[in-house]
Amino acid sequence: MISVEIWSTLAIVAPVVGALVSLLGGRRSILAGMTLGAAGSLASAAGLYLTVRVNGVARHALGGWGRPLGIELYVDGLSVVFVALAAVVGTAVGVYASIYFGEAASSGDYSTPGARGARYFAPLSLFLWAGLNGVFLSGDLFNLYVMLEIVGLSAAALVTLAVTAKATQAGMRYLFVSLSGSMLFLLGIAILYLVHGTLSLEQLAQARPSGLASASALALMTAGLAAKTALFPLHAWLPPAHAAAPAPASAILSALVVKSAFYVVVRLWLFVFGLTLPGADAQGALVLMGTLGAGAIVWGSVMALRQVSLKRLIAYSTVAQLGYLFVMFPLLTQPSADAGSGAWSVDAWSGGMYHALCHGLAKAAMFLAAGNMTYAVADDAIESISGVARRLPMSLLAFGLGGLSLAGVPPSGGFLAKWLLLGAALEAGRWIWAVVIAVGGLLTLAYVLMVAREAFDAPEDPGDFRAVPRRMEWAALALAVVAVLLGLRGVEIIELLQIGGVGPWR
Amino acid sequence: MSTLVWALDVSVAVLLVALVARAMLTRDLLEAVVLFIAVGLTLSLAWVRLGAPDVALAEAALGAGVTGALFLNAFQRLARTGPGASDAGPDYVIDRGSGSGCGVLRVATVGAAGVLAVTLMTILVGIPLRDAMLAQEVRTSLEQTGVSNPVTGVLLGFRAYDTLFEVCALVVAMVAVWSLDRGNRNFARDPKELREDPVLETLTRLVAPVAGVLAVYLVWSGSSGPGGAFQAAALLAGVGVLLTASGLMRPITSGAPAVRVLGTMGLALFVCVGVGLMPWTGSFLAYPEGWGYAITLVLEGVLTLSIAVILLELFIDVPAAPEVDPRLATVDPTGDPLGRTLTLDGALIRSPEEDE
Amino acid sequence: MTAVLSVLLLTAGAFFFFAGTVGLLRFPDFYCRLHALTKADNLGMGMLVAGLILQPMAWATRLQLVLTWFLVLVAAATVCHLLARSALRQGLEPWLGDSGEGR
Amino acid sequence: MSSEIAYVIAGAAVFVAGLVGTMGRTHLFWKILGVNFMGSGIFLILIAAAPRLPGEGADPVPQAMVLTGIVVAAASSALALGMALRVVVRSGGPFLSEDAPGPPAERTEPEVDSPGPRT
Repeated sequence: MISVEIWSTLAIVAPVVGALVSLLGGRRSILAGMTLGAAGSLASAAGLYLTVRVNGVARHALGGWGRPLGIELYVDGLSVVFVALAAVVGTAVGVYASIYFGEAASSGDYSTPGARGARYFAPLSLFLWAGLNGVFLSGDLFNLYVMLEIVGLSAAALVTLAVTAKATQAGMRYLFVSLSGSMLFLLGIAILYLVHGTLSLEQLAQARPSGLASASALALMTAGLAAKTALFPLHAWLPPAHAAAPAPASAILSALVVKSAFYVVVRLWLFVFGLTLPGADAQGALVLMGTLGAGAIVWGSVMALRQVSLKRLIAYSTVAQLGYLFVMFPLLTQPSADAGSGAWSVDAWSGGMYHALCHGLAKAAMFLAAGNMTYAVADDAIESISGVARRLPMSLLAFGLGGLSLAGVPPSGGFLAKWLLLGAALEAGRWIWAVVIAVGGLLTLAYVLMVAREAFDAPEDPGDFRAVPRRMEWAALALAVVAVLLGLRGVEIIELLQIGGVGPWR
Repeated sequence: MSTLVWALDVSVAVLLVALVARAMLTRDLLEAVVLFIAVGLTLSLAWVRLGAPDVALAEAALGAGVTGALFLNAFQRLARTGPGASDAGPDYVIDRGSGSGCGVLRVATVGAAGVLAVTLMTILVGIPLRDAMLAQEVRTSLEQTGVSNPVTGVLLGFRAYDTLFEVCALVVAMVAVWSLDRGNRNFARDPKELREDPVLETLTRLVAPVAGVLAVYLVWSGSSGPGGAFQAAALLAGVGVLLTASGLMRPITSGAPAVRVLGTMGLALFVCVGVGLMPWTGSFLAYPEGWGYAITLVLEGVLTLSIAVILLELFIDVPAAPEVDPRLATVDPTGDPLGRTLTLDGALIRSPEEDE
Repeated sequence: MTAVLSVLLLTAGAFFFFAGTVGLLRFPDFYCRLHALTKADNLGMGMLVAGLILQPMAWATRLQLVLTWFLVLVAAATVCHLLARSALRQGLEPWLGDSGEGR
Repeated sequence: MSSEIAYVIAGAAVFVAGLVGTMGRTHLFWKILGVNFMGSGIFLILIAAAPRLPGEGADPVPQAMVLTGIVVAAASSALALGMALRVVVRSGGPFLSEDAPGPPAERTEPEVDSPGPRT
């Protein structure tokens, strides 16, 4: 019987080894490295899923030391969901990138500005992947910091792979946000260590941190992570960075990287600090997060509607959709008759996390599809994509399916997520959150249709299309289809999300 | 006596704050960079006073030394880049920006910073003193790691996983810098001119062997006393910088297979050891009973070499930004992966970079 | 006896460091300041090391102290030379008494 | 007031100074310096404030954390400096476009060719 030790090690090690292999140089080693990383991640996601389904929460004491002395990997349903998301998105993007950069790689001339992407996309994205899996599996505060740094460094480098001045500026800004966010996070870690004398998440959770010092540590960490995850109003860095990056990099950034910081927020708020537990009395903080999330939904959607550039529109859509993840927080506790303590809302929890999952898949699909369209027409303006409906039906389908899933059109995965959130809001009689959720969905539909309408227009000058390789279209479509299909097979994932140490199961 | 020591500590602390404040407020970049190095050295004094000699070594060698050298090198590149660099003197190295006409804003910023600082201090000073539980645990279990320096024990034993990814972060930074475009890599001066510098050359010939021995000693003694792979690597990288600057060694190139192999070797070996022993130990990065010391020593040796190469590589490649690359003006604004000039309808379309 | 000598040397070393620092702050031009910094401080350093060696300690530690002094000496001399030459090449005129120009 | 508290207070001040520098200065190099100082402040706090065993040096766990932090900071500074120099080369100044000082200067992009028709 292969144990959790093997699978969790595989999730961390496979991308690192893949990155090292891909650094050897040459197209074959890049392909081999990507394959290794993707295969390892997919296998480990499946293995961890089975382990957690059968045995529940699993731990891997690295080096055999165990907490508090050593570092532990901690695997519950939530970790598995995110590792699986990273595996699926990473694999699809890897396939896409091998074609996208493929021409440059096969020409063997790495000296052209853009061809650097051909050589360095694979190692950087694989290191990023390792960092992401490390974040999702980590059970140790300081280890989270190290992993987030790896994610931040490689993500910023991915943005600057598009060598334009715009991209360099955006990457630089992103690096600063990432580094200063990390510093705030690290200060929070320092304070928590000084107060509680341990770095293990589980031990901290048992200590039930409270009091001024711990609260300020949480505030500092949340501020740093909010900057990293581009929570409104700290989102200004995201649209330029995600719009200027090469298309496969944009997909990874929007789908996975911002989620990693969000994941840490969830771990801290719900798991370590247990802010939704009876008696935590943190409704104010939860509502504040929800309010920022609501602001993100409205502001991001309105800004998306006003964009003239396709990739910027999608980037603003990311800002908006991240808002839903934070709107989840106030809905997690249902107000009950006896004031102070609230009951845990399974619907809100499942809905929020399900949304993270679906958004990851759908947004990656949309960015890849947008990459195909801009590649075909050699322009990023929305008005220039007219006619892609005829030329690139598969890409447009991928974009549309992804967009509809985000908008929450049944039977997509996004629909299920929004339905659960809406249900939680209505059940608790908090109609204002319900309105925000519904309005956000309508706005999403509006900007997706705006792009689709342009795509169906007849092109002014037919014949100006570059041929888009088939596999690039298939990669986008595959992700979009998975995003929709998630709406049909929600039960397993929602059950999986209940396994673990968050909320009342602690 | 204890009052004197106390006065020393307080003056070091005050000096630190003064240096940092000055570095953040000055408009002269060279001054700020030199102050950064001074802060690093003062910090290592503070580390010694706080009973953390390992950190002091690392701070002096890495924080002040290598990072400082990196800043200086980048500064020099910047100074030679500005529009006025050739005739009217330095341009980008004096920050004239952001000041004029917003005095109210500046006062508000300083006030807010003061409030923030005082709040932070109050919170930190208010933390009640607890038992040193984890330090106690480290002391109890240190024997099992095979080393007797508790810091090395934590770094390569208990928390080896963090150290693995710390090395990984260095490799990521190196690869990321590779992925930036590079132009002229002769960072300092003309190689011909370099050879005519007998003083620097003599210094290098004198210091390099001593530093090499010292690096080996640091790795060796790291298991029982202060020292270890990172400090030794910073020292070796310093030797590399000297060798390169004095013209005794050609700048290493990122394309060279040797650099790639050496730079990634440490990480690769770390992963291999971690995974390779799993069949016997059952968990990642666990070492079999009694093998801790040997494995740690070998690992530290290879890591030292690897990290030294990475640091030297960063030192040389970071400032190697090319002069404006004319090809950049022809890059497709939509992020064409090839960065080539586009051909649509047989017509060349060259889109100069636009700003928003 | 050695204790007294040690203290005397240490005091003298501290004095030279102090003098070097005063020179750094008060001397009129770059070259003079460089001179104060490297020459006076090197002498001070030597005296400090000599004074410390006379204190009771292991021979290995004494050796380390001498080695440190030697390295600092060589490095300071080289750096002084490099800085002065670089300044001269950039056209920085030395100060030549009160009537001289070039400050 | 013991020595450790002096260092803790200095650490807090250094952190805030670095934060203000990172946020307030527009020049990229000062921003990078600021991030480094933020880190140094945290390291001081961590080692100075952690309780220690009688008769021993600082708590080894924070020492190891700080060592890791110093290395990570060096790596991030290297990447940040490299990127900053590319920003200088590509967009004419060590500033991010929104906070470039003064009125936007005339851009002197080398025009390789006259801009072609855009679709």
